[in-house]
Amino acid sequence: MIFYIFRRLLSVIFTFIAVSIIVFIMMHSIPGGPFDPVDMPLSKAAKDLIMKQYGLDQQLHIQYFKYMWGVLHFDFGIPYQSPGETVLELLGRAWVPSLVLGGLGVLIGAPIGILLGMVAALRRNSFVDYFASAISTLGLTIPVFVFSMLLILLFSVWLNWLPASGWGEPRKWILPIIAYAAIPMATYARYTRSSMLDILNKPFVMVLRAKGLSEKTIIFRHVLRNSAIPMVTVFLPMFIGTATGSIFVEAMFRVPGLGAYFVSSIHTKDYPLEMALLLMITVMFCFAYFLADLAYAILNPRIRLNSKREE
Amino acid sequence: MNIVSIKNLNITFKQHGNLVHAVRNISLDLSEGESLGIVGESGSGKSVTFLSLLGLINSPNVIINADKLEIGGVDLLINKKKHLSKVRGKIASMVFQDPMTSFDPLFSIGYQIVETILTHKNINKKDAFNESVNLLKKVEIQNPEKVINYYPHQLSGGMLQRAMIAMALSCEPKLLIADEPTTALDVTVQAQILQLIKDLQIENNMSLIMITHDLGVIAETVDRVIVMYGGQIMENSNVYEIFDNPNHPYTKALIDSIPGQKPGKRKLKEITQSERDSWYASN
Amino acid sequence: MNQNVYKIRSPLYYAFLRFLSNRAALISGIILAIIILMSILAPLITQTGYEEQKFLTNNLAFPSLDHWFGIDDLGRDFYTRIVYGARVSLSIGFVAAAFSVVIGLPLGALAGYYGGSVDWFVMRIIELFSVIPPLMAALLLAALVRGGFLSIIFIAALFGWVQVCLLVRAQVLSFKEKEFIRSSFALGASPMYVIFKHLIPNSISPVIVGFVQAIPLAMMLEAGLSFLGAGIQPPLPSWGQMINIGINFMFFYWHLALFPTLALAITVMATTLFGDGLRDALDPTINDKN
Amino acid sequence: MKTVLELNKITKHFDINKGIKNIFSNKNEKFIAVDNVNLKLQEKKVLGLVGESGSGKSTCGLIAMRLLKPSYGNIILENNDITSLKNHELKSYRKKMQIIFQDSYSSLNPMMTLAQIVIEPFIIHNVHNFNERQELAKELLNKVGLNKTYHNRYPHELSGGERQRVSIARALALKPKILIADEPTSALDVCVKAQVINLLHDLQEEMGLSILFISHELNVLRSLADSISVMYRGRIVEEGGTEIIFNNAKHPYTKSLLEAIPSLNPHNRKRREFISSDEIEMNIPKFSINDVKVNNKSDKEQQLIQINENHYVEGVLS
Repeated sequence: MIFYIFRRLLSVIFTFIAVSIIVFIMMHSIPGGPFDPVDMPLSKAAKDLIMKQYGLDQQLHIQYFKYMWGVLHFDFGIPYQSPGETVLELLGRAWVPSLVLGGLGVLIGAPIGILLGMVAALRRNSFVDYFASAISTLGLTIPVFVFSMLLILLFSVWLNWLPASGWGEPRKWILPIIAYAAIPMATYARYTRSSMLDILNKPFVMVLRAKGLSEKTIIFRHVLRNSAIPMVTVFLPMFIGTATGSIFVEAMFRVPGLGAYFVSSIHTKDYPLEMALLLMITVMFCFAYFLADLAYAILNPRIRLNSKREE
Repeated sequence: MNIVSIKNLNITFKQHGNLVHAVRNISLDLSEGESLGIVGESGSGKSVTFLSLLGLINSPNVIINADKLEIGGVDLLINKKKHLSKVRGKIASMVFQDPMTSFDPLFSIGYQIVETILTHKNINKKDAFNESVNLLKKVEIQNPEKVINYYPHQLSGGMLQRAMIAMALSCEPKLLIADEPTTALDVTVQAQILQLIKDLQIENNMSLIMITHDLGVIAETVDRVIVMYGGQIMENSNVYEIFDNPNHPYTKALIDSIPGQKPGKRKLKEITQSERDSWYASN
Repeated sequence: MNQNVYKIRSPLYYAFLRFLSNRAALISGIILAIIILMSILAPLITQTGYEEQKFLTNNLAFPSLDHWFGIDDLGRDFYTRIVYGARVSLSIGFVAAAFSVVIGLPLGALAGYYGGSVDWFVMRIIELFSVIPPLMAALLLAALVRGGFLSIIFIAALFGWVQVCLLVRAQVLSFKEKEFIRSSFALGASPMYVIFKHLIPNSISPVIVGFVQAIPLAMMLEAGLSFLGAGIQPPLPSWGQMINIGINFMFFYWHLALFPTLALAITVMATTLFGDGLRDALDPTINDKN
Repeated sequence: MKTVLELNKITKHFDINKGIKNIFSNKNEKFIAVDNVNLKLQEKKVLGLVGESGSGKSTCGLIAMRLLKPSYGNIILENNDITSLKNHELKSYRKKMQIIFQDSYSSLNPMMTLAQIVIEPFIIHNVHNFNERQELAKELLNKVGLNKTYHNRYPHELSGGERQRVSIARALALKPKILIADEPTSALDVCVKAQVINLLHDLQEEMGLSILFISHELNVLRSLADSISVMYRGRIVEEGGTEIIFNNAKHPYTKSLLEAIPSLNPHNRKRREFISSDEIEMNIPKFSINDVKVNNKSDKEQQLIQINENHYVEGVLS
């Protein structure tokens, strides 16, 4: 067991370093620097002073090692756009809206999706089945910013029930949360439906019926338990993906979350913020997949109790 | 009193457009304590007949109609759901072909047997657990206390099949239906399982329906034999009749085509397509 | 088997029959065909080029009889721009999907066939791609290559090949164990013979499915990047770009936001449903519906 | 009697953990599938190789066909050792030896017509021109009882028995001397099984084939095999003429196999005594030197003791 965990941790570190190198090189090779005359009319001398102060005049690899050294000590540097705080403080502040809206989106979307998927699997070819399939297809095919646009047009522009944008009092949260909830709901609806159908066609379900178990017991005690395993392993990566904010939803609804900061950090070439954002999310994805595999191994007795067949 | 009586059972499947008649007006009766063998090639409808008896065919496009369909006195034609729950697992229970896929992989063997007992008898969990340990003993599984907590993937095919038999007998059913119980097992294990089923049948004075394609299994375990082909019954007589002087040509052909009966390398009897067409159309 | 003339039916013929029976896929296939036709015949079915600002006088006019989708903020006929937008979106989708297959197919086949270190290496790359947040990385890349038609295709292909590679690898892995591969080795066939005569012909379905499923992904990525201003640069019309402009006029001139949104949604949905239909038809083992 | 194919001291280990992604234990156990097996296939004879699942019989078949590398031991095909030949060197030998499998569906490429499948051997060894190949394909399909309407049909349109005939036709295309049949009839229905057995019977006589017939059904081997080797947990425990094995088997495992065959006569039903695997290992037959053929090689290696003209048993020589 430890051997496996150790191997996975090694691959997480390897990925972290690989991503950091790739991103660092890409970032710095984007033409133009953070303090170009185009953005800020600065005299040559003043610009050199700032570059020196942020260490941007040094050679690329030295900058990289200095940066990584800082990362080891949890010092992600100072964001250029708001020098008053450290990158970590900014991220802490910026993550709240993404976490709240994205998080709630998943926590609302996923259960509805599971419910829809279950009913669709049990009431095959009924109205609910077609409705669930339609919802899941729509959710997965329409890009999120298109969906947000339609939400705004419908609820803000024409029906005028909800404010179109902004972050603040909860009334403004409703539309973004619906936008966030679309993909988790659609994914889980389709996922639950196909995994339940798969289990329902398995031979052991017929044996359960032959034993005289009621249909209800079979569904809730056996079928759900079996189809839960794949669903659990999908949840964490999806949660991370949504709770770190989506660039589109935050752009459409003017939410000052991680996505918004990322877009602005690219335009202003705010290297420390950009690096920190990308690395943080990448590491979180790594751990998400790792914990998902672990959960799968623990939940599935075939792997947990991996012993030879008893003669 | 007949434990099973079926009259003119017809089963048809709707497969994209055309109708497939899997079972064509089958009638049979089985008295208490009697063991009946159903033999036939794959596709002869032998399994479908009894799966439909216990309502285990749940595909939407199947049509089942019969004049009479009764198990242990329970009429399964009228309000099937309620009556079926009385029959399944209590009056009649089933043992299936592939033990490896007949258990829920996420629950231990013990749990799945206790679950069956608790469905039909309202006794507390502790007694149900002890009962299931005894059941495992009854089906000759060594150190049942340990095996009861094993998961299906930890047991061999033979052991799992014994556990399935134990599970089927957990509520003292009057009828045991075994659908090709030993086909997926090795020859030596098959002989042990067949002997076990035979002993348990006599011990509990249970009626047995043994569905198989292997005439050897028939010769070893049952008293009466029904030969099925193309969804119809070709012959229905006691086991000695079938082997000593089979009267339907299909039964004769089945017996003659079994290899290894006489010493020395020899060719076996083959069935021609024209013979098959004539039997299919016959009754 | 009756002796009369027996119609020879290849497995693909039955796949076609299964596809026809899937109504949703059929309808979306037709819609997709219409959109493709529309974008090819764009010059014929539109009055002006997508750049001509001939209607500055009644700028931002609402949809009317002669201007079905109205006029946009720069006095151009909006219907023309939407039609040309289809051309951009579809061409990026198809070309990027083609590149995804060009990259994904060999890698998938090699990883599946040779296994061992080749497979390990390919899977580590795929792991790397699945861990980096796709859109953020795409944005970074787009900024690097200053947007534009070819660079978007490059980025879309970069993220599209993973799907095709996994599909082909899974198919090759499952077929490699099949006995007909062993038989041809037993006959003395060389690995190359086995790959080209047996493995690739049997991998048609994952390749087609991978290709068709890569198209909507590429379209969505293009629209997303253009929406954020890092994709297709004006004056070349792109639905994502139009949606971005549409937001600003959303409250008063709804047509600027509605039409590109609907266009993108319908095209992407039609392609996805068509892809799903193909997948179910080509691989009947996945019994999803009935 | 000429030996056309010989497996000499063949051994095969599989290590358990490399296969499945083993999370919970990293100790590396070795599983011995085949343990020091010697087999001799005589010319124009059928050698039956019987054993239960997991006895390693199919592994022997794959090793003999050089589809699986043995961990130890060598394969001698018509007196030349082909154990470590490279692929191109091996190619000419491939023509002499062919294999058919149990799962008839997965032994035919679903995307190819039956004619293309049967012609494939000619393409690989590029013999005959296009017309000859079509003609030969028709002839081969006819020989296995599939008339010309089957010529360009696809595998998914055929029944199990028909598909097995096609793989036999393909195997015989290059007129091999040796055919390895890995349980070809196990998955077939009784009547279809009889047809395939008869087909193999005729082809064996007509083409002078030597067949290594691997099966877990002793009764199938009784109607087809000249001699039978019994495999148990990776090793050969008994070998001899078919009727000798059937009538006076000596090894406890062979006896338990024979005992387990259901008799086709309800009159002689009897209760059987079953012995466990440890009991089999415990009472391996013991023989004293004098009442056994003298030419037993005394080297410890030789596992099987010859107890009479065509009968070898695993045993202890005291």
